[in-house]
Parts: sequence; C-alpha cells; structure tokens
Amino acid sequence: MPEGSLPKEKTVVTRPYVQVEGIARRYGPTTVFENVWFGVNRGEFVCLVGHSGCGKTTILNILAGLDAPSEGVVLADGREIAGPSLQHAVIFQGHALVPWMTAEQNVAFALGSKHRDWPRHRLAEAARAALAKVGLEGAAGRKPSELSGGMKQRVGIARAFAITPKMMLMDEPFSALDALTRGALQEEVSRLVTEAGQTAFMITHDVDEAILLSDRILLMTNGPRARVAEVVVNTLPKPRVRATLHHQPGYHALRDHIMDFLITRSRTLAGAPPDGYDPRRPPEVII
Amino acid sequence: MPEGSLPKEKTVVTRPYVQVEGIARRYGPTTVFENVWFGVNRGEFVCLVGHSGCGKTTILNILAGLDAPSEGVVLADGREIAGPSLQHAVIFQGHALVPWMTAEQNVAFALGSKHRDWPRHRLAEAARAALAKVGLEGAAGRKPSELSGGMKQRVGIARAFAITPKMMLMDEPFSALDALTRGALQEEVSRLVTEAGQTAFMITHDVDEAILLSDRILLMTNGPRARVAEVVVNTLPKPRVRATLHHQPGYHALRDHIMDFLITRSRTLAGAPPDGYDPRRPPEVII
Amino acid sequence: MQREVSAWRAALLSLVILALFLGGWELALQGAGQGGGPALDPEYAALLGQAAATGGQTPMPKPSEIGRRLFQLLSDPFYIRGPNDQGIGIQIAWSLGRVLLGFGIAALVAIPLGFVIGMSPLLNAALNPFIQVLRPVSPLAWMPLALFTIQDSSISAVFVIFICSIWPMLLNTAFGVSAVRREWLNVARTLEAGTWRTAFRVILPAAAPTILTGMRISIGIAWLVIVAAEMLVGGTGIGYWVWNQWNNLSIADICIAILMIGLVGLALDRLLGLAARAVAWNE
Amino acid sequence: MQREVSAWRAALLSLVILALFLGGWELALQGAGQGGGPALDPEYAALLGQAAATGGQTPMPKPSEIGRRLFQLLSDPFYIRGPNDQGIGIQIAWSLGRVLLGFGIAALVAIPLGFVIGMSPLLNAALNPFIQVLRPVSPLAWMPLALFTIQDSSISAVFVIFICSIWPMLLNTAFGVSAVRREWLNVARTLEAGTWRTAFRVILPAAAPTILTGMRISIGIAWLVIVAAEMLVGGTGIGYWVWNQWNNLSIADICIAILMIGLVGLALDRLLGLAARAVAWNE
Amino acid sequence: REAMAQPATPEKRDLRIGFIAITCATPIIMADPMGFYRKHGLNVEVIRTAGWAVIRDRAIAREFDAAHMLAPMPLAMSLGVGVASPQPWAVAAIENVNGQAITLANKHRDKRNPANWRGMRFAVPFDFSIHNYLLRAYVAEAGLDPDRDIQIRSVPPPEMVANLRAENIDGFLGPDPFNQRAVFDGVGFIHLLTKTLWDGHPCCAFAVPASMPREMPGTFAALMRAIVEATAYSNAPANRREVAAAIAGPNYLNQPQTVIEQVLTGTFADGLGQVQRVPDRVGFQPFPYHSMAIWILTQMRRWGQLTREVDYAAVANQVFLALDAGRAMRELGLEVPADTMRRERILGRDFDPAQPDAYLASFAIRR
Ligand SMILES: Nc1ncnc2c1ncn2[C@@H]1O[C@H](COP(=O)(O)OP(=O)(O)OP(=O)(O)O)[C@@H](O)[C@H]1O
Ligand SMILES: Nc1ncnc2c1ncn2[C@@H]1O[C@H](COP(=O)(O)OP(=O)(O)OP(=O)(O)O)[C@@H](O)[C@H]1O
Ligand SMILES: [Mg+2]
Ligand SMILES: [Mg+2]
Repeated sequence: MPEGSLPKEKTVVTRPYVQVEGIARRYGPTTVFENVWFGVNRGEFVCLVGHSGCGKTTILNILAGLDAPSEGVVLADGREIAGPSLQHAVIFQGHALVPWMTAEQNVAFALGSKHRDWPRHRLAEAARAALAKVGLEGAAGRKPSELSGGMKQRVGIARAFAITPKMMLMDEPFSALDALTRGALQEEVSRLVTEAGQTAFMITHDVDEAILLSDRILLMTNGPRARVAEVVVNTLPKPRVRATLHHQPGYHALRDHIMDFLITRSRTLAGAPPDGYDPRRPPEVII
Repeated sequence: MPEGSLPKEKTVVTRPYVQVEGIARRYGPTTVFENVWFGVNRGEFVCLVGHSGCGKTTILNILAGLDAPSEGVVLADGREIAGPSLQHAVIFQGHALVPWMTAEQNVAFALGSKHRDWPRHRLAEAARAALAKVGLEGAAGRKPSELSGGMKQRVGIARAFAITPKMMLMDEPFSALDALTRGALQEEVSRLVTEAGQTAFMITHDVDEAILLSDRILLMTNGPRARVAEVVVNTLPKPRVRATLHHQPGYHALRDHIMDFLITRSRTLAGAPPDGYDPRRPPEVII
Repeated sequence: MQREVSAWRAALLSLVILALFLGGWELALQGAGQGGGPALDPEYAALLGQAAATGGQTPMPKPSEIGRRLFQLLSDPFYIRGPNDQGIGIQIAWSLGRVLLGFGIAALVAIPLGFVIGMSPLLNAALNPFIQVLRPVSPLAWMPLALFTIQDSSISAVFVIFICSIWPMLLNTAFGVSAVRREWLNVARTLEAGTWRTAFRVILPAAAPTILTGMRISIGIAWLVIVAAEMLVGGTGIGYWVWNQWNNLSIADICIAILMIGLVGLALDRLLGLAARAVAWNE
Repeated sequence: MQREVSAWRAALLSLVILALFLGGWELALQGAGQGGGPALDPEYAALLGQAAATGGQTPMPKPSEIGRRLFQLLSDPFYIRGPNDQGIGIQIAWSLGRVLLGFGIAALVAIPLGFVIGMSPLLNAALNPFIQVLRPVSPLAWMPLALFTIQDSSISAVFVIFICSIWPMLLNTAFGVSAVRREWLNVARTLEAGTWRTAFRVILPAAAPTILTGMRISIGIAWLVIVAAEMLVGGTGIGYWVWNQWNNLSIADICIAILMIGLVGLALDRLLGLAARAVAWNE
Repeated sequence: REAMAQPATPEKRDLRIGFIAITCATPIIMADPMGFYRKHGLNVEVIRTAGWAVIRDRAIAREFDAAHMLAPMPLAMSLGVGVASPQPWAVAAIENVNGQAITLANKHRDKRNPANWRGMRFAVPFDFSIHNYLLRAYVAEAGLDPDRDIQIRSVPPPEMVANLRAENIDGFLGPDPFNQRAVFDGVGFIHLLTKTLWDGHPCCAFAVPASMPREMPGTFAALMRAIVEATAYSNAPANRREVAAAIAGPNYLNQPQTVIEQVLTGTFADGLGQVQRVPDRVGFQPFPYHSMAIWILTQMRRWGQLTREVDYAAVANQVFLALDAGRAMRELGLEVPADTMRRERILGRDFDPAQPDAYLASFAIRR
C-alpha cells in the first residue's frame, strides 16, 4: 500500500467526510433539483441512481468543484468546496484521457501536477507502478487510440488513484463498456478503493453495479425538481463477487426494490413527496 | 391493422422462415465465427446474446443482405438472401434517421421506396399514421435533432414497421437509451411485432430485455471462432410486462442461467465445445 | 471559461479598438509631410505636390482624409463618365458579376464532377494528383495562358476565376460524398431505394454542408483572384479601380478599395454562410 | 461501395488520363501552324523567316516541345548569368525564401495571438469583424499600400505574404483553442494544473491539429500570393520569371511555370500535411 | 509601297483602341474628347490597359482594332520575336518623339555620371521598347554592360513611381507623366531628358494589323486622318494646355493636371530645385521614318533579341507605313518629308540607315 494512504481511519466517524447541505441547481426558471441533503462517510462507497436528466452529473460536478450549486453548500472535511482539488479525483464517463499522450504520460501528467518537484524519471516510474496496479504493465507506452475501451478506462482509473486522493468521484465510469469488461473493472475499482480505504461516490444506471459496489445507494426521483427519495442501505456481506452475486441471499429482494423504484416510484414520487418526508434526512431503507 | 399484414399465418410451420446454414465469417486469417446454424420460425421472436466482438452485428447484417457470409448460406422463405430487401426491415442501433428530414419525411421516404406510385399526400398520411402507432402524432414535423433519444428510436421503429416487412431485424436497438425509455420502447416493439404477427430477430446485451421479448434466446460463445453454444427457450407466459417481470415465477432462474453463461460459460465454452455438441443442432435448454 | 459574451460588450470593444487604431493613425500623421526643407523658389514649388514643395514625400493620408474621400465616392457611386471613369458602385457590380459568373460555372462543373469522384474511390485516387498540382497555381500564372489560348480578355478573366475557385468545391464535394455515413447508405439499401433516389435524397443532403463549406472557400478565393484578373484585363471592376488609383498614387483610394473589397468579401462569405446554415443538419 | 483501392490501379489510371490528355493536345496541334491564316503578301512573308512563312494563328506549343524545354531548364537549374538571367531553380528558391519568411512571421504572430483570442470569448467577438473584413482582401490590393508605406520592396513582398496568410492561422488557432474538449480542461482543473501547464500540455496539443490545418491553408494562400507579389516587385522569383516569360510570350515557359508552381505548392502542402500528421491524435 | 485608292466611307465605324495611360498616347486619347474620331466618321472607344503585354495579347486576340504600342513592338511581333509566332502588325503612325526621361531616386543626386551606376536597378516599360534600347546604349557608352553591370527590369509605367519610392529600383527610363510624377511626389529627380540622347527619337506608335490597309481601306484612311490630325493638333505649342486639361481626367490619364501640363509645356520642375524650360520636351510627329525602324532593328540585333539576319530596309518598309502616313499628312496640308530615310545623330554617333551593319559593328559592348 502506498505510504500516502496508510494513516486513514477505517471506522466511520460521527461527522461525514462530505456533507451536502440543501443544494439546488436552477437554469433560469427550471429547477433541475433542489433541497438535496446527504452525507458520505469516510471510507464509505455511495452510489447515486436515478433516471436521465435528474441532475446526477451536476451533483457530482459540484462535489468535484467543477460546478457550483445555485443554492446550498457542500462541505468536504468540514470546509466548503471552492474549486477542484487534488484531494478529489474524478473518473469521467468518457475516460477523458488526452489522446496525444501515452498511457504512462497521462498518468505521469497527473502525478506531475501533484508532485511538482519530482524529476521526470521518478514520475515515469510512479506512473508505471500505477498502471501495473490495474494490470497494464505492458500497455504503458501505448496511446489511448491503441487501447480498447476497457483498457482506456483502466488508465483513467490508474490516473485517478495515482494521486492518492481522499475521495473518488465516478460518473458512470463503465457505462460505455460491454458486460464482460465492465465486470472486470468493477472488481478492480472495488479492490483499489478498499485497499486505499478511500471514500467513493459513484453514479450509475446499472442496478447490479450499484449492488456490487456500494455501502449505500441514493435513489433520486425524476427531474425537474428532483430529490433524494430514499437511501437504500446495502447489507449484502463484503467482499462481493460479481459471478456469484446473484446467488447471494437478499440480492433478488434488494434488486427488485431498486427496480421497482426505477420503473414506477421514481416517477410517482417525483411530484409528491410522501407524508413525513424530510429532505434533510431522506428515509433509510434496509432490506 | 394494415391490409398488407393480414393474411399471415400464426402457426409455426415445419420449415423455418429463416434458415442459417453453416455460415462463417473470416477476415484474412481470423475467423470471427464459423459453423453457425439456426433457424427463425415464422412469427417467432429470437434474441441473440453474446459478448462484444463475437460477430452478432455481422450475423444480423448477413440476414439483412447488407453483408455476405464467407461460407454457408442463409435462406429466407426458402430462397437464398442475395441483397437487402423491403421484406426485411432493420432497426439500427443508432436510429439511423437522416437528420435533414422531419420524422414524417423519414417515414415517408421509406414508404415512398416501397410504394413508388403513391402521391405525396398519401405518403404523408401513411407516415403520420405509422408515427401515431408509436405515439408520436405530435412530433411528425420535428427534425431528429429536436427529438429525444427515445423519440428518435421510436421514429426508427415506425419507419421499419411502416413498410410492413415480413421480418424485423434489430441490432441493440435500445442500448443507447436510459432505463425508463428503454422499458417503454421494449413494450412498444413487443406490441407491434405481435399485432403484425411478424418474425423478429434482435441482438441485445441486456438479459432482462431478452427475457421480456423473446421466444428463444441464442447464446453465442466469445469470439474468435464463436459458435451458437445453446438455445434457451423462454417459457415465461406471454404477454409479459416489464414492471412485473421480475416477480414472475421462473424469471430468476432463467436470468441466472443466462447470467452464468455470460459471466463464465461463454468464455469456457469458447475453446472447447462439450461432447456431443452438434453445431447444426445446438442444444435447446428449457428452464 | 465563460463562453457567453454579451454582443454589446463585444461591439463596444470592437469600436474602442477601431477608434484607438484610427486615432493613433491620425495623430501619427499630424504634421507629417511638412518636413521643413530648404526654402524653395516659389515658381518651382508651385510645380510640385504639396509635400514635395516643402521638401518631403507625399505622406500617408490621414483617416479623416480617407473618410472624406469615402463619403465623396459613396455619395455618387453609380456615375458613368466614359469607359474608363465609372463610379465605385459600378466597379463593384462588374467585379461581382465576373466573380459570380466564374464561380457559378465552377460550381456547375465541380459539384457533379465531385459527386462522381466521391462515389468512386478509384477515380478519386486517380484524379487527386492532378487536382493537387493545379490547385496551388496562382491566378496570375493562369492569366497569360488564358489570354493566349482563349483570345478574349473578358472570358479569360472569368476563366481564371473559374480555374482558381473550382478546386475547393471539387475536393469538398468528393470528400463529402465519400464520407456519407455508412448507416444512411445502409438504410437506403434496405429500403431498396434506387441509385437516383439514394443520390438525391440521401447522399446529396448528407454531403450538402461539406459542399457548402467548399463553396464558401471557393468564393473567398474567387474574390481574392478578381483583383488580379481585373488588373490585367482592365477596363472595369474594383480590381481595375485599385490599379488605376495606384497609377495615380492615391493611397486614400487604395485604402478605400481595401475596405470595399473586404466588406464585399465578407458579405459574400456571410451569404454562403446563410446558405450553409439552410442546408445544415445537426443530430 | 468498396473503399479500398489498390494504389497501383489508381496510379495506372492517373497515367492513362495524363497520357490521353497530353496525347490529345499533341495530336490537336499536329499540323497546326501550317494552318491557312490570312494569306500574306509573299514578299512580306519572305521577310519573316521560314517559321512565319505560313502566318496565321499563334500556335500553342506541343507537349513535346514543352517537355524539351522543361528538360533544358531542369538540366541546369542553378546557373547565374548576370542579375537578369538565373536558373529556374534559383528563382524557385527565391520565391520559397520569401514565402517561408512571410509565412513564418505570420505564424509567429498568429499562433500566440490566436491563442489569446481563443481563450477569451470577448476578444474573439470583438476582433472578429476586423479579421473578417481584412481576410478577403487581395494581395494585389495590399501591395500598393505596402510599397507606399513600408518604402522597401523586399519587405513589402514579405509583408503582403504575411498579411494574406495570417488569417487562416489566426482563425483556426482561435477556433482550435476555444474548442478544446471541456472534458480535458476539467481533467486539468481537477489536477490543479497551473495556467501554463494547462496551456502547453493540454490546450496546445489539443488544438494542434486545428492549428496545423490553418497553417496548411495559410501556406497555400502564401504560395498563391507569391506570384502576384513578385510580379509587382520583380527582380527574382518564380513570379517574376512568369512575368518575364509573359512579356516574351513564351507559352511553353508559362506552362512550365504553372507546373512548377503547382508542384512546389503541392510539396509545401504535403510537408505541412506530414507535420499535421505528426501532431494529430485520434481517439 | 502604295496603298490602294481610298473609298469615301469607313467599312467599320465602331472601333476599340487600347492605350496605356501615358502622355505618349496623347494623340490617341485626345482625339476622343476633342472629337477627331467623330469628325472622320468613326465611333471609337479608347480603352485603358494595364501593361504592354496585355496590349499585345489583346491586340493579337483582335480585341483591339488598333492599339497604342511601343514603336519596336510591331517590328518584334512581325518578326516573331517575343511572340510564339509572327504577328503581322504595322506602325501606321508614330505618336510622339522625345518625351521620355531618365529619373533617378533622390538619394542618387550625386551619381550623375552613368559610369557610377554599377549595380543599380533600372526599370524600363518593356523589353521591346525604345526606352530599353536607349538606356542600354546610354550605359554602354559609359562603359557598363547593361546585362551584367546593372539590372534592367520591365515594369509597367504606372508602377514605376511606386517602385522608385519603395527603393525597389534606383531609377527608370520611362515615359511621362511618371518622370514628372516622381518629381511632383518628391521621390526622384529628372536626370536627363531622352531628347538629349537622340533628339527626335520615336517612342510610341499607333499600330494596326498589317492587313488593315488592305481589308478595311476606308476605316484605315479615316483612322489615319483622325490620328494625324490629332497628332498635329497636339504638337502645336499653343494647344498644349488645352490638351493637358482634356486628358488629365480619370477617364484618360488619371493624373494631376499640373503634372501633365509640365510635361506638355516643357516648363517643369526637375526635382533638383530648378525650373527648366524645354518647350520641345515632347513632340508629336506622325511620320514613321524607316530609318527609325532600322535603328531599332540594329538594337534588337545588338542585344540578342533578334538572332537571325534580316533585311533591315525591307522589314522597315513593310512595318513602318510611311507612305500611308505621308498621304494622310498631305491631305491635311502638313509637310511630308521627302525621304523615309534620315541620318540620325544618336548618343554622339552618326547613324547612317544605309549602313546598319557598319554601325552595329562599331559597338564594343554587344551580344
Ligand atoms: N447549461 C444548461 N442549461 C439548461 N439546462 C441544463 C444545462 N446543463 C444541464 N441542464 C439540464 O440539467 C439537467 C441535469 O443534467 P445532468 O447532466 O446533471 O443529468 P444526469 O442525471 O447526469 O443525466 P444522465 O443520466 O443522462 O447523465 C438536464 O435535464 C439538463 O437538461
Ligand atoms: N473489416 C474488418 N476487418 C477485420 N475485422 C473485422 C472487420 N469488421 C469487423 N471485424 C471484427 O469482426 C468481429 C465481429 O464484429 P461485430 O461487429 O459483428 O461484433 P458484435 O458481436 O456485433 O460486437 P458488439 O457487441 O460490440 O457490437 C469483431 O471482432 C471485429 O473486430
Ligand atoms: Mg450524467
Ligand atoms: Mg454489434
């Protein structure tokens, strides 16, 4: 394990690492979402699930400091997020590798931004080490165009982990990949996050993916004026393995609950919150 | 129901409508797939499931007459497929609407290709009728760029059904859509195919989709030298409804079987066919 | 980075830049040309230009002088006083006529030819070397050949515009046609649409934006070439007018000609831009 | 449609087309020159020497004659016999030198300026009108102004090349910089890469293909302009050579000049094409 | 050679005549505003043209029925020199004599001796021009080889001043008004008038296709009368100011009127601070002496433009239509020279048109 990530406490402390406090996003007269409150604890893996257009990407961008909420604040480690930071790495949906650099150079660019004083050869070494961690020793010298979709996304993952951030933000990182590759990468990410004891926040459309990876799953209603309708606590024991996940007891119940939400309740709940709904503390559901 | 599709027999006759007889596809030294044999009966809905690169699109293109096999033949209605035909409509993955025509014009273009003698207003009427069938009465005058992804794909479906083909060929028609839209369109297609008593052949990556729509599911091993490993008969009673599908008895068993195939057996079976495997008659599995 | 910019702020900044530029020019020339040379014989001085009479050289005109001259020219742009003396409006009209004729013929040739070339990869590869060699040839190199072979100077001028402006249209049409999305061709094939139906209803509209881009480049080149062509052919046109004003060393008129050529060129470009927008499709 | 074409077949077709064209030209002129022009006074004809004895139309040179002349010119391209008589190789070298100088300066100005403009939507909008108006102005309109203001002819020639070739680079650089994928900028931002690091390691390489496209267009225009510039400035260069050959009406030499200009233009274009490929990235 | 008897009416009335905007063209131009063409039943459009090569090409293409040319051009064209094949054109009348000058840039005020001109760049209007031959002869007399020791370029006359100003050339032997214009704009000074090199030298010509006298004798005769009359009118010192006013405007020369006046009246600023009074700075004499043609031919031989032997006198007789010009002059009551041959004094040497070969052989510097 790299030194940087050793002294992380694994226990959930009282104060969450990230606190989202009543943020809203408006474009002119339309409100994409409002009154969104949630927290992400240290070392926790949270997934955000919801239909297209409900504002998931916007929320993630706000957490990453790439965007700012129209209302409300987001605290990270107790301080307001004012802009992008090396502490919060983002894995983008479209891998976002710069195509004129090799895999190694892409990672080294990230490392060089963090460690400005490192000489070139040290950056290259560290980059190769990061690539080795995702099984890409052999592809270090190849350009993104010479890599398959899965390999590209792996480089993106290596780049994000190389700078040992405190939190990983992932926006549908695997949605462009085929089922087989997707499975492999899910396991990769799960392993790396666990190893480094990192906090993780991921957007996904894939219910199986959310169940495989998350500790908690935030379910959002449809937009406009989307909300966090409920928080599903994933009690399936860890470590989870994709090949046997659907044989695990509780899996089908959990999946059916989320499917039901996506198919019907995300729509019906959109207009009218149920009685007793408190946006500051969306109902936690344990199945 | 349009006159053209009325006199279709609904019973499965002895001779399948489409017979795929030992086709193979080679690019230079690499063989994508070989020795592929299967049939699609009249009025049957067949799904083809397999990992990326195993040659699914190639097979569909061969059925559509857009491509030719390196070996073997494909018979439709007893005659060899020599080229594209109005009898076999294709719904493409990327909707493939021409963006400079309105929805109505896109459909009218297809109708005009079939009915060369129809006057313009008759084409327009028929196109609007076809759009109405997929719930797009209001969007007839809009260009594809003004339609959402789901609406675009709906126009593509309307275009394909408007020319009342004998067989529908669909290449991952919904994979670019979000879960909600996808569900609505699956039901649309299912309804239209059933109404017109059409034969349908669909490629998909989504196991739930295959279960919802198909009568039989062809499972392909991974490429290269991919084969049809087995044919799963979907015995879940029709009509099936997406919202309740996962509550139907037998659903989980069927899904788990296919998931197991995709996660492990598609790979392990790729190199070595099991004993007694006859490519001309891949094992039929009923769960 | 903020991408939205208020049009007002941009226009204001444009005006400020323009004012600074013209003001600086005006100031820089304040007092120029008064170079206090040796006192001259008054009779001698009377025979010289204003600047030379004081020992200097004719200076650059000030923007205010150019403005006055511009007003004068534009206040009667369409007079005709003999074959060699016509208003600036008429000159521009002549040039426009020539450009549109040469460009029009080039379009009539380039678009069908480009279509055929674009449909055939073999033809494309075979003709490409010729196109590539002929494309960079300057109008002034074509002109003598044209005058010699065509033996008619006004047809020569049109020919030179034709030959210089045909290449971008040809290349773009061929490229646009050859790059039509495979998907759409497949749609046409599965619909058993015939060759003509496919060509006119699918390939042509699909390639139209690329073709229009080529036409836009071409009209730019045609307009760039007109001055060269008219200078040699003479008689009429803004190019000839530039030449003429140069003979007379009227720098103010040359500046005005540059402005006019720029504005008309801009207008032509915008016009084709509008046409391009009309055939554009986005997904 | 089959997209793969064997290079051999294409080259063969190219050669066949070329052979047909040249053969047709040669044949069409076979026996020309013996044509019965207006009957000449025999006494008069006798004075004109044997070539003239038949009189009539001025014949176009045959390709074979052009070929012979080409061979003659190319067999000693670098001779210098006095200031007015230098080999064609030297003339091309002069032209190339001018073009590269003007183009080089234009690139040095346009690329940093375009970078700044591309980064600022406001500046972009404010400067755009000026660029658009100046862009279509012909070299032959700039030349008089340059000669007048700069008062140095060789600098004037370079200036005209500069001013004509700067616009595509400027516009393309600004466009390329402003169109850098938001994604990559976001990557740089989340990595807290500084302004310079972002500019040089992300924006510049991302915009490089667009910039190179602009440079390619620019060098094409620069080469198009050189003939005009050298005709007016004179002395050396392929443009002056064309002018001289025109004054002597050596059609064969003008054809050769057209070919040479085309070939050198093609070479320049290919060179920048190679550079473009070197900085190209694909995903 | 005797032309045929003249019918009264022109066969073709609508004519196009090309000209270059220089004072040499005065008779061709002023015949239009002052009505000489109309008077002789012709409807002439005079078309300003950009340069001599364009004049030549448009003349060959018969876009012009007649044209203003440099006197050597019809000779060269008829002999097939500087054209792809011989083009029989003829000099129907000389336009002007004298009227050219050598203008130098102001910085060369101290280089009045041509022997010091080594390395300088000069412009002449065209390769086949009296200007070229005079400049070459002048520097050769000073011991310089015009091909090796100086550079001579063809520059269209209108571009000469701009090029002089931009120091692209050090001087030019060019037609007026550009010599005077250089002075007017403070760019250069008049080193000498060509009158001092060869008094009465021909400069520009009124050229017609060689076939015109045969094919359109009526038109040709009317045209000759108009031109000869205009030439005579222009030549009268009393008319010079009126002529200057008529041709200075934008439709013709497009120059400040004072510049044209200085050229035509011969009272001019020389750029060196002096007002010079040379009333015969330019003259307008229509008669095409054959001796002029022969001298031009010797110079074409001398500088290697004409590489074969020709019968000078016969060519001169064919191309310089002295008899036709003489007839027109006689009809208008002008004095016609008795002989088409005239002994000339050129650059201090005697030129006997009967002995061209001996004259040619007397030069040390030649090709
Ligand atoms: N610049 C903008 N102006 C107006 N509306 C915008 C703008 N940017 C985004 N939106 C709207 O904000 C909403 C949320 O967008 P966002 O990308 O966050 O959705 P999402 O949940 O990530 O969707 P998906 O699952 O499709 O990625 C969308 O409805 C979109 O139309
Ligand atoms: N022109 C070609 N030359 C060489 N190989 C090709 C060519 N076209 C396709 N292939 C190969 O053929 C194989 C099958 O391609 P195909 O598109 O049919 O796969 P698929 O099963 O549809 O995959 P996906 O699920 O990703 O759409 C792929 O491995 C591809 O690399
Ligand atoms: Mg999103
Ligand atoms: Mg596929």
